[in-house]
Amino acid sequence: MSNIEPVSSPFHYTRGNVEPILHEIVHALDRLLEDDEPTVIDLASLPFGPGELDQLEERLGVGELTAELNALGRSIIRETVYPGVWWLEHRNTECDIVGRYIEITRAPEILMSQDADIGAGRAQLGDSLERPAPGDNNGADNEPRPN
Amino acid sequence: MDLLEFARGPALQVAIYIFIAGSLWRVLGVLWLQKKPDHSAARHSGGIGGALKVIWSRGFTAPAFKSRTMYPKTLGYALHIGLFITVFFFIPHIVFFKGLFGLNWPGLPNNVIYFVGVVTVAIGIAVLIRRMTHPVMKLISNFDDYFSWFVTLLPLATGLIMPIRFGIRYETLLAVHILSVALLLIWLPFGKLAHTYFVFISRGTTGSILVRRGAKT
Amino acid sequence: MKDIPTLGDILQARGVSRRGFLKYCSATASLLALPPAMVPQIANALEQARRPSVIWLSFQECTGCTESLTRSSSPTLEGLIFDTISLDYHHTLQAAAGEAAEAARHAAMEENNGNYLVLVDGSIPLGNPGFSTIAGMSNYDMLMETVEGAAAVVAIGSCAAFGGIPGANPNPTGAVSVRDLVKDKPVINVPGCPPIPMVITGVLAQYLTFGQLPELDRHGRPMAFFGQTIHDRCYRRPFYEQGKFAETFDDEGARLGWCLFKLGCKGPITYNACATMKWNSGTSFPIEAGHPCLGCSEPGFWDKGGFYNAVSTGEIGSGTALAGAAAAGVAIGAAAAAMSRARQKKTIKEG
Amino acid sequence: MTDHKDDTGHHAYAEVELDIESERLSIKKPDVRFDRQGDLSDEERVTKAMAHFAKDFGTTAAAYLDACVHCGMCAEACHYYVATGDPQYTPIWKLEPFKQAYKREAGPLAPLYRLLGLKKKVTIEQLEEWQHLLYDSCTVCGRCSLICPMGIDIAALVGMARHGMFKAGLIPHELHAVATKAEEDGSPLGVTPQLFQDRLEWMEDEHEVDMNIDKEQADVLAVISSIEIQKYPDSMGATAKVLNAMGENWTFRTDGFEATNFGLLSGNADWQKDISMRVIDAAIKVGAKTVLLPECGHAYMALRWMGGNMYGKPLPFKVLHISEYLADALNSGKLKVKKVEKSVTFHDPCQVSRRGGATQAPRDVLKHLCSDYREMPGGGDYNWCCGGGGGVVTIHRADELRYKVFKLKMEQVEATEADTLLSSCANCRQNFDDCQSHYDWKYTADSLLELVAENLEEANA
Repeated sequence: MSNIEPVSSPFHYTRGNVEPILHEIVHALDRLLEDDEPTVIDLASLPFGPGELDQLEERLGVGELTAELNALGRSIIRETVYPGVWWLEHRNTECDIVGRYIEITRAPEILMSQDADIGAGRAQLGDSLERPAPGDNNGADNEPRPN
Repeated sequence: MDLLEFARGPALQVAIYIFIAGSLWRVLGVLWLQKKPDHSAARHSGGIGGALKVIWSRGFTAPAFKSRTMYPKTLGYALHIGLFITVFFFIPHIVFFKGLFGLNWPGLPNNVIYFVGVVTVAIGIAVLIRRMTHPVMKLISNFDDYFSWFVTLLPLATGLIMPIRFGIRYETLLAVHILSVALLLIWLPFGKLAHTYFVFISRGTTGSILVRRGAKT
Repeated sequence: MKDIPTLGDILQARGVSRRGFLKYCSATASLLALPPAMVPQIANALEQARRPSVIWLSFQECTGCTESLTRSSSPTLEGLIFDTISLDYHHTLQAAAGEAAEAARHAAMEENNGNYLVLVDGSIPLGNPGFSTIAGMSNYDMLMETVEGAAAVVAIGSCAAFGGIPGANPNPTGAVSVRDLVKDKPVINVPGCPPIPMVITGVLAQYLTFGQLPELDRHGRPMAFFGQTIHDRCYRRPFYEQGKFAETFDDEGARLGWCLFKLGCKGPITYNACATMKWNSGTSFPIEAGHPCLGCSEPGFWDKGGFYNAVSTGEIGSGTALAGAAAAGVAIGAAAAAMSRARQKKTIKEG
Repeated sequence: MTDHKDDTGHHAYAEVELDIESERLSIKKPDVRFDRQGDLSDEERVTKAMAHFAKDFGTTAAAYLDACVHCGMCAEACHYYVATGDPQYTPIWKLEPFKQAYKREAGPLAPLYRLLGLKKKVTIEQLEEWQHLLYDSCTVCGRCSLICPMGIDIAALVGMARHGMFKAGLIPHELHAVATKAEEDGSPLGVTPQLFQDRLEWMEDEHEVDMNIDKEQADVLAVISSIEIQKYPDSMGATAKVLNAMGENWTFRTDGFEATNFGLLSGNADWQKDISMRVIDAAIKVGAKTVLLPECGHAYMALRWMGGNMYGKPLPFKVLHISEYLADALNSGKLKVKKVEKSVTFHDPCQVSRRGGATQAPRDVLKHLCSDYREMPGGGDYNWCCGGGGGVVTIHRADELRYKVFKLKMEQVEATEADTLLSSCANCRQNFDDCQSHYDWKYTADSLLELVAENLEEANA
């Protein structure tokens, strides 16, 4: 068993899904520029061979903007080196991946503050203004708190 | 038991039994008929050597006949070669034969097989058209000819549908394909497809008689 | 029913933001293989959804299906139990035991009469009621009693769906599937040995989301997860088309990750989502690990010849039968020849 | 068949009038044709046909009949189909009733066919219709046997099928008449032993050669065909010249001279045997080591390849066609010839060359005899038949068809642009003569033997 050697990724034999997805992204960028139409590619719906997803991620690279979302687990929303092409990775509270997407859009919807949250936040901020001045309570109460 | 299990289990088995029994029946029913000795003085030794000579040589067209038989001969050869390639060089088939006989040999890429298969079907259609339109063929053809054509082309057609699918499930298509092969096996000993072996018996008979005479074979 | 909170209420109560909810919805869309464009609709539906009461019955089984379920990441088992469903009865997971447990089952059945879901793992022995009992009750009786007031039944795993390993030849317990017994309720089969965890939760999520039964294939499996073969979605498919096959488990082809068709892969005739959803939180699936698909989500998978026999192989039959066929052929051939010779003699004489 | 004379109805031909003046020898064109012989009922005819078909249903015929794939290729080899384009002349189609009878009566699947009624009984109408196909339009030349991808010897099957046809009394009028004469008188063309002797003596004078008539003992028994005796008597002189030049101890016997075998051509196996036995008995009587066959195609088939089977055991002598004898003599240097100065082409008699295996012999002879030998395109083993073999030349109603197919032969000969056309078959030659006069054609088929005899180098004698 000692002479088992690691084998380099065999997938240079097949192009797999990396190239087709990159082509798809180019077309999606065209649609975004011409018709203002965003595209979402759900990577879970595509069959990937070992290492292919990493290859894809590597090819797209890391761009100017990376955002981290903390809601029901951590999420990464990252613009790739190609502006308008976003890499989204959602994890659950156990840190398991629950979804991977490539979004071709000016800004992913999930980055936008949602009306419901804005309303709730506004109400909270309003509440806090109606309350006695700070200093009467301990600092923890001053933190914005979701209802 | 689903259709696929039926196809590759009992259906195939029964087909193979019928094929074996029918083939022996047909061949022995011929070989065990009366034989008359030949008392003429041989010019050459005929026998097995003569039989083998004609079994081999009749695979080629004599120059004298080439111009008049070019089209049907080309079709005939192409059909047989096409069938040979698709039957024996498609890898799932090789796996099938390996399962039956334990022999293994290299195959061809699927796309090559699909291409050859489509060409073979086209040739099969050309063969049928010739049979239905050429005055000689029309006159001498009977049910056996048409049914044998159908039974031969059916596995090819059902096999070629498999990569296309037409929304039908793979296992259903595979089952239908295997059933079509079973039909071929069952029919083979009872119709003209028995030329699979009678070609050797007939050519061999002529070879042993005519080579003995030193006559042209 | 009116006191059952909607999923929206629950999440809100747990302080989940709208963003978190949207993330949950896109994960659900992904799980159900629905296009991302449907996320708003899913969000809408999920907000209104009320979690159903679920009774999980375990019969002749190995608990592998439950084990699988506990590996679900979207939603997690906890998320599932606390948010998505109300799991009112499950041998392995419930805290209650003995009569209390049975009482919980009866209570759930009464409270949610006509609306609860019954999940079953394991096959039901018909051979002898004593082969498998729970609280002194035979599996058959418990199943029939429980499904009486159910909205639908979900058969989890190949045993419940098709009889599975207990039902394999020679089937000593007379094991049958849920569908063999439950005729008057919708039965959804979620086969697999075990099923992909996300497929189990996915089926529940779909029921929760849309409140209706999914589209099923001819084996009662949800099309969303069992609509395509492993072969069709396999990343090794190009090797199949090129004619590159691993011949053994340790040859060059195996190392290079070539197609496992020749090694008995049942991918072409197996309908499941392994190739895309994968296992262990999306890490890989058997073919990716270098082993052919066993076809565990197909009816009778245990009895379909050897796991390492290629799909295209057939059965030639026994040597005895072949010899018998040959002998019959020789006999008929001899008889035909003899008959012809006799007939010849007769005709010659008559002529 | 001991009662053949009864069921062949030879009484109908008591007054057969031979025509030995025209280009081709047969009986005079009958005013009323009798193509049904004897007074058998239809049912009896079918029974007879089946019985005599059945005699031939052995492994050989079975292997052939079970192998046919209906590819139609044989049509392309048949001069009748090629010349007319009429599909009924497809060789395997000519065997349809024979094949049908085989499949129903004797094939391995026959019990199944009878049980399920899949192959019908052969009918009298079929047999009558097929008379034209089995006799008028088949010279048994065997070209089709060479094209068949399954290697079926179709010509051999036609020979078998004729057996049943004869016994059913369903053969062409003329063929029946001459065959009957051959059986009863010893010659199809009325050559009696006395006539034969007269002719020999005439040639003895004409060619100043010793004819060795009726020697008691001889190493070589020379036989001759009635066609030559009546139409080409010079070949008798040529035979004598060559044998004398070779210093052979040889003879012509008036009790066993007829080389032709109309039993074979007409399909009467019993007569075929009777006719062959006359020569075999004569050869044995004189203690011949060799029987020398004349320039006659089917004589070679009849004695060389079928003689032993008629005799029931191997013949106690060698059988040689005259061209084989000449080739041996010239190749060994025992016989020397002067070279002729004209270009020559050679028409192979099917039964000697293609079917008999002696294709090389005439070419060896011609190598010594002429310096400008021209092979016909597709000549030799794949040669077009002259169209007169297999008894066809005797059948008047087949004349038009025979002339039509002869055109193929004409093209083949003309393509050589040779001065002289030779053959080594008297039957081919008479057909050439007849067609020559029909088409007013420039070529006459001359005798290879006679040309050799004319050019013998005397010094060697």
